[in-house]
Amino acid sequence: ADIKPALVYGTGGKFDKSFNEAAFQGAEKYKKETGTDFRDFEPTSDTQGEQAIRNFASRGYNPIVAVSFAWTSAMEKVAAEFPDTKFVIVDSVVKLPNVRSVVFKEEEGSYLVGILAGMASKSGKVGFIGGMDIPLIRKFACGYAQGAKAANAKIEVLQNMTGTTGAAWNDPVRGGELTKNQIDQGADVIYAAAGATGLGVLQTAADNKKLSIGVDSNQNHLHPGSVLTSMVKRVDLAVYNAYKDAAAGKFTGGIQTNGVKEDGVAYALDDNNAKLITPEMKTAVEKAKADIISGSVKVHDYMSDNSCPM
Amino acid sequence: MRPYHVRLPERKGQRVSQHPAIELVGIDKSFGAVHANKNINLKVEKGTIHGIIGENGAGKSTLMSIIYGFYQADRGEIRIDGKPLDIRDSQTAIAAGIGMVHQHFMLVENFTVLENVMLGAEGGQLLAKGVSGARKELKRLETDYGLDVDPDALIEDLPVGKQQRVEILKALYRSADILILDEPTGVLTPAEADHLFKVLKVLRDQGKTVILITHKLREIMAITDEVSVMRRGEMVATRKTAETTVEELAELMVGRRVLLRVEKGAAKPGKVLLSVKNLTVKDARGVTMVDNVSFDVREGEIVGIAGVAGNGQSELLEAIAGIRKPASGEILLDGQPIANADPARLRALGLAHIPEDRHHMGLVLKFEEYENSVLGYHRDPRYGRGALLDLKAIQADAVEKIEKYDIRPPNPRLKTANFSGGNQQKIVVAREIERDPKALIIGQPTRGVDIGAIEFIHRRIVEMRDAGKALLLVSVELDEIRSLSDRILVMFAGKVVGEKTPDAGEQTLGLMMAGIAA
Amino acid sequence: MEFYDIVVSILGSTIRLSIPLLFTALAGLFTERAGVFDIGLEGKMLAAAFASACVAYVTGNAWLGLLGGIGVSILFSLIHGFASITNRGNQIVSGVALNFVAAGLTVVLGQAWFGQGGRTPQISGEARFSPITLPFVDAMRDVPFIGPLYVHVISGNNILTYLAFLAVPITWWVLFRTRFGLRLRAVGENPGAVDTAGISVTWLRYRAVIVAGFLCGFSGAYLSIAQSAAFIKDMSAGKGYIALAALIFAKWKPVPVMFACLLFGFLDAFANFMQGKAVPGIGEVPVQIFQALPYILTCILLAGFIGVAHPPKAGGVPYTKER
Amino acid sequence: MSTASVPLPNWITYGLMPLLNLLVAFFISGLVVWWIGEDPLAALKLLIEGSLGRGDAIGFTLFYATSFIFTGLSVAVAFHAGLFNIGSEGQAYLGGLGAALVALALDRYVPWYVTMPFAVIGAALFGAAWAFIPAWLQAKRGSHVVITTIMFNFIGAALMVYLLVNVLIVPGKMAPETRTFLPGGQLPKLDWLMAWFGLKLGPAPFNVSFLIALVMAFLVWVLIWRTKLGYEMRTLGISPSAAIYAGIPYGRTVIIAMLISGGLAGMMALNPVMGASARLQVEFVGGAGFVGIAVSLMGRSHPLGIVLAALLFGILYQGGADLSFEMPNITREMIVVIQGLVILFAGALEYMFRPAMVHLYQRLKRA
Ligand SMILES: Nc1ncnc2c1ncn2[C@@H]1O[C@H](COP(=O)(O)OP(=O)(O)OP(=O)(O)O)[C@@H](O)[C@H]1O
Ligand SMILES: Nc1ncnc2c1ncn2[C@@H]1O[C@H](COP(=O)(O)OP(=O)(O)OP(=O)(O)O)[C@@H](O)[C@H]1O
Ligand SMILES: [Mg+2]
Ligand SMILES: [Mg+2]
Repeated sequence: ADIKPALVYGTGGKFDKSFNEAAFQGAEKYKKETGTDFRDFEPTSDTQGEQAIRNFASRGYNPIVAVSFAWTSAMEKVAAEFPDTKFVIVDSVVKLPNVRSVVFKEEEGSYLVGILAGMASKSGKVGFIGGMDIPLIRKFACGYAQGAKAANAKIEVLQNMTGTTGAAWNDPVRGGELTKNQIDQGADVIYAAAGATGLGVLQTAADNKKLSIGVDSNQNHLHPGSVLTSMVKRVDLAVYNAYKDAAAGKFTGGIQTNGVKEDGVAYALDDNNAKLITPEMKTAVEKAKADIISGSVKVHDYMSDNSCPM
Repeated sequence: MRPYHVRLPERKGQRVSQHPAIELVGIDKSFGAVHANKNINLKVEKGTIHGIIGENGAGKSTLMSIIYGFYQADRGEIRIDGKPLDIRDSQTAIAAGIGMVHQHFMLVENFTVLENVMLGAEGGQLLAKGVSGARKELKRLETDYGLDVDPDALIEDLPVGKQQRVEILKALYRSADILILDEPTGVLTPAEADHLFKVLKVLRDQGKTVILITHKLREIMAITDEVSVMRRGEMVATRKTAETTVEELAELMVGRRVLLRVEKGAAKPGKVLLSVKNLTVKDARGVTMVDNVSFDVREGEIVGIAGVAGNGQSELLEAIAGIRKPASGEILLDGQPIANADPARLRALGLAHIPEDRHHMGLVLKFEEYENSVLGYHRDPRYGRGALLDLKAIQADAVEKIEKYDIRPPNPRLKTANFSGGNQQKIVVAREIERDPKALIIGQPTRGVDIGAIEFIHRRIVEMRDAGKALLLVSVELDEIRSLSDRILVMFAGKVVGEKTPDAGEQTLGLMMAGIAA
Repeated sequence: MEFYDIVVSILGSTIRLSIPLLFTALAGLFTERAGVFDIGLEGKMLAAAFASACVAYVTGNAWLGLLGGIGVSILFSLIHGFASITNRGNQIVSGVALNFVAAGLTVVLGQAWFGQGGRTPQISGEARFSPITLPFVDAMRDVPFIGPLYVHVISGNNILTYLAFLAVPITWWVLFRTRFGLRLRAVGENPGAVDTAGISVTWLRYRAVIVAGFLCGFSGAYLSIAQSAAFIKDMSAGKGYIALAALIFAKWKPVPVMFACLLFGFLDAFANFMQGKAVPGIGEVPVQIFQALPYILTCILLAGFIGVAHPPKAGGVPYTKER
Repeated sequence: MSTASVPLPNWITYGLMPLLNLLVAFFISGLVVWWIGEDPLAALKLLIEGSLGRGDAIGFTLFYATSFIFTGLSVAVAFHAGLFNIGSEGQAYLGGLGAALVALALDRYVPWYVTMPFAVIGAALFGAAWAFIPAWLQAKRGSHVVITTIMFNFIGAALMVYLLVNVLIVPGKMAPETRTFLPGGQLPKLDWLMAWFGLKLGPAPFNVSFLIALVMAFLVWVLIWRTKLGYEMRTLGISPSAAIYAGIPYGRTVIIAMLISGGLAGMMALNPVMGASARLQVEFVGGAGFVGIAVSLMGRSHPLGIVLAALLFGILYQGGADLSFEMPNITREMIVVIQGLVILFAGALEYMFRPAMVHLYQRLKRA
């Protein structure tokens, strides 16, 4: 069946080279494959998100994907107003029959890149820079720390959050400054889970000839030779699958959890970072991956009890 | 620009060329609706001191500022040394050898004397180059004219007399050939004024031309070679000083022969109503403006305070009116101490105040007339209940006053700015008198007001006296003081230097005002 | 980490964070000393950041980027001048208006041109001012005490940083040792004195706002093509106001302005450092306290509790001769 | 001859000149639209349709306008007393705290109409409190209220973020915001009012606070032109020296004017916090405080003018959102540009056309 897909981004903006861009890529992929065009919108403030979702719904768009937890309450409202429209929310849970909630096991992907960081670090110190200080980002941090410790029990993990409001996703200057701080403190691999702020992290790491780790999209190409790897979160698949399922009449509501097993989170390996990943590192990370899938390694989810054992 | 100093040859009284130093032809200037200069023609001969006199608001400052390029005339021509010169800005005027000491000084207060003198004539992009030259030049001017000031003193630390010296030095430093002084003696002590006149004479004898604006006929007679008279924007006459008299000039200035004598009977003073004891008032800089002044005003009398502007009268009035906090001393109204009361409370106690400056204080020019008719009394229960104003009552009240005082146009809804000066003054006078206060303090009641209105206002003031009120009158117009007051106090340098009756001669009072005799 | 290393790290961060403040506050120094209040510093900085990033991206040359930033910033200054000098409008209103125009226009144009949500593309290489390593860094590295300071604080900054510190003595020299400076200070105190000295008040004030535009161009370029590598919407993030606060804090004097900017930069750096760390005995100090501190300090100063700050006397008042 | 002191009739000063200024602002905005390669007329059409074309569009327009009436009145009241309050933004932010605390405390126990008066008071009180320190500093220490209110915007933002992130947040929730108010803490929508005009409000959050805004506009009119306090404020605003002469206490009048201004700004929070999202969120003011400056300048500080200007800005905000939705090339920030241009032309350049007007008017009068 023909569908009229729509996409609402988070406030970081479509081309954040990260989370939102991944969503865009998913929609683009669907468009390329099927020729079905989509409409998208970049809200720049919280009130706009709700209006955008509603605008799409009232204009007959279906399905409507909203990425970012920021639209949770907006989605709760609008999805109830339009029970016949199919909605997808990413990174959050909305319990309505016409809403599919896609969440990721970020702790697992972060664990994998944590292992790589732990092995790549010469100083025994690795860093983490988060965007807005929310449980979701602490979840990234916690998984990362577990992975780094698994690779090197004596490793020290430095952690900083950029801020406490939405502006924290969009503050590369502060991101860069925090990175420099961590480098000064001895960190030589820094993982950014901070949306567009991460661009500043990666930039500063490259400027200082240190390693960094990207997030959400594959960011290895941004500074080849400096980005160790990226924790890829398949937001693109969430978007792509939503459209495909809807077109095929197979759209289902409910919660979808994507972990390493579902290929929802992964570490990125491509030409840009092939030289940085030694065979031993590759072996170790692949083993960890297998262990997670098999269940022999269980990565603690920060959000399960709002605490991190590290 | 000319080099910053060219020493002129000594040319005692000799004429270099036959052209006048300045010639004005048909100068006309309006500020919005105010026609400040009307078709002015004037010749100022070289090497002379030329006086210009006229009442407040006659347009003297405006005319001088046009010559100096500060304002631009709407029409007319300026000729310097016989040649027409288009003076678009002060730079042109300075280049043409014109210097001006403004009525309100144009000095940068937190600069040193040297910096002020150099400003605009620095002698190069970098200051360092000019500074030593400027120092030397200042030194020379100091010895030549006896105009000594410390070049490194900050302006704000100097007394006004010295500040004026800086202004004169500024002009001389730019080697002005024509020096305009706008009311220079208003702020000077007699000794300082005498010194200034000596300097001016030296300048004239060197061949420079001086234009001197003043209110004081004594000064005109003492120093000028020629004198021109302005009245209401027009140049009414020019005379050789030697061929005129004070009486003639006075008549030309005000446009009538003798000042109106106010019809009034003898005063019947009652008990003391307003009493000032050992009052001292300081200004914002801490300079003592009123110095230990004491006097009483009784019911049924008008006490006039005479004095040269700036001798503390304004501050005295403001202190009594509650606008300025006295530094020490007592003020009693009907026996009650009021030295620390605010204006609102003073009004409630029955003290009304006609301020010196109606535009600045007495009126809110953007208000409609009726709104100004209650300024200061707006909290009176007659004009509203509770928090609300009763606009109907206020307007009715305003209409009543308009009729009684013949305020024109008789429209309470007209913006106050659109009334003429005289009518604006009537609005203030009506408001303050009609409240039927116990005591009334009055500053410059008729400044810039036409003769008809002056008469009217004077009559009201005398009526108040006859109704048994206590009135304190401050005016720089000695004639006004003499014709209205029952007793005259003379203020000089912040002190009351003596008390006279109105019969005291102008001479006597003038000397007292100059601080010479008591 | 050694205590001294922490100090060095924070100092390095302080320098980087205070540079945009320093350029901007010096810009404000020029206009406000000339009697033109400038709330619009924020907008000029933002507009310059955008223009610098655009030009640098297109030409691939950081210096051209800087030039572009300066040009746009001066244009904004001229509008401010036109409104507040020529038309004698309210200077504060004009500044506020320009802040809005800059905040909006940068995003509108950025989105229209690059389609990246108001961001410019990332710039790299020659299009960016990169850190410069000063000579003898390697030799100095092991010198105790001075070494780390030289390596991490003094060396390793980009050229604009050094220019900012150079701008301080130059500003001082211009204001207090040149004819232009004398006149500029005079016109902020008493424009009448300047006018009657035969100097055009209008032109003088225009020159002051142009200099301010020039300096804001540097701060904008620093933000987008030195400190980071792209323009991001609202990237000035209130720095213009902090610079204004620093200017007041420094009582409109060049060298104190530098120290005030360093202080405010330090507060920011220290807040970054303290983030997530607990102070013994107190616990974790909320970063918001550090964020608010410059503003609180400025209010305390304005209240006259630590020495009264007298703005230039004629500041904020349009010069009119005819009422 | 200088034209500054030539009087012009009110219809020119208050009608024609603002209109002219507005037109120029719009014209330049049109040029910007054209510059980025879109059709300005098509954009204008979308803007008007998007703001006035449907019931819910009108609802959103009025929703935005409600906020702007409050902040516009806030700026205007201070302005009449000669104070430029740039702090409405921060005062509104704090006002949100006041409203939210009331709603959180009462929503379980009482219906909305009982909560509302307390919320109005709470919002006004907190807004006024945030204006108090700058007011006091101006009144007693002579610190310029423009600078201090800017500073207080930032201090207020830091304080609110701290409170939301550390104190008011629902544990475990991502976004720093309070819990959702129960209906007892929400202001109902004005569907019935829209229904009078045969319009369907739909999801637009147009709510009771609009009526509160209109009441406040009326009260401000009474305050400024019908009360003794208003008379004193205007005197002080036009001529501080005349105010001293008239015995109007400077400090008291400044502080009261700023408290009223801050209170009005604080009340703005009722609209988004209790009328729309039913919770207190970070940055919920979203620049409405600054829009108030434009609204007040545009409306010549008169409540009627402010209501009209607020409607205009409501149209811009809603229409602009719709426009950016339809023409993704024109982002929402376009309205920020227009807003800036309106402030520039209606505020800083308000007299640009005056000399020309005076000449034209004088020629007209002569003819
Ligand atoms: N800048 C101005 N703008 C508008 N009106 C002005 C201006 N300067 C002077 N006037 C008006 O022009 C008229 C002449 O003023 P001017 O200052 O020339 O008088 P004056 O003779 O010097 O008076 P005084 O003796 O009081 O100094 C007055 O009505 C005054 O109000
Ligand atoms: N400050 C002002 N602002 C606006 N208009 C003014 C102002 N001063 C005067 N006018 C206008 O100029 C006209 C002339 O004013 P001016 O004070 O010169 O009158 P006048 O001829 O001296 O009258 P009077 O004899 O009553 O003093 C007034 O009627 C008024 O409309
Ligand atoms: Mg004069
Ligand atoms: Mg008159």
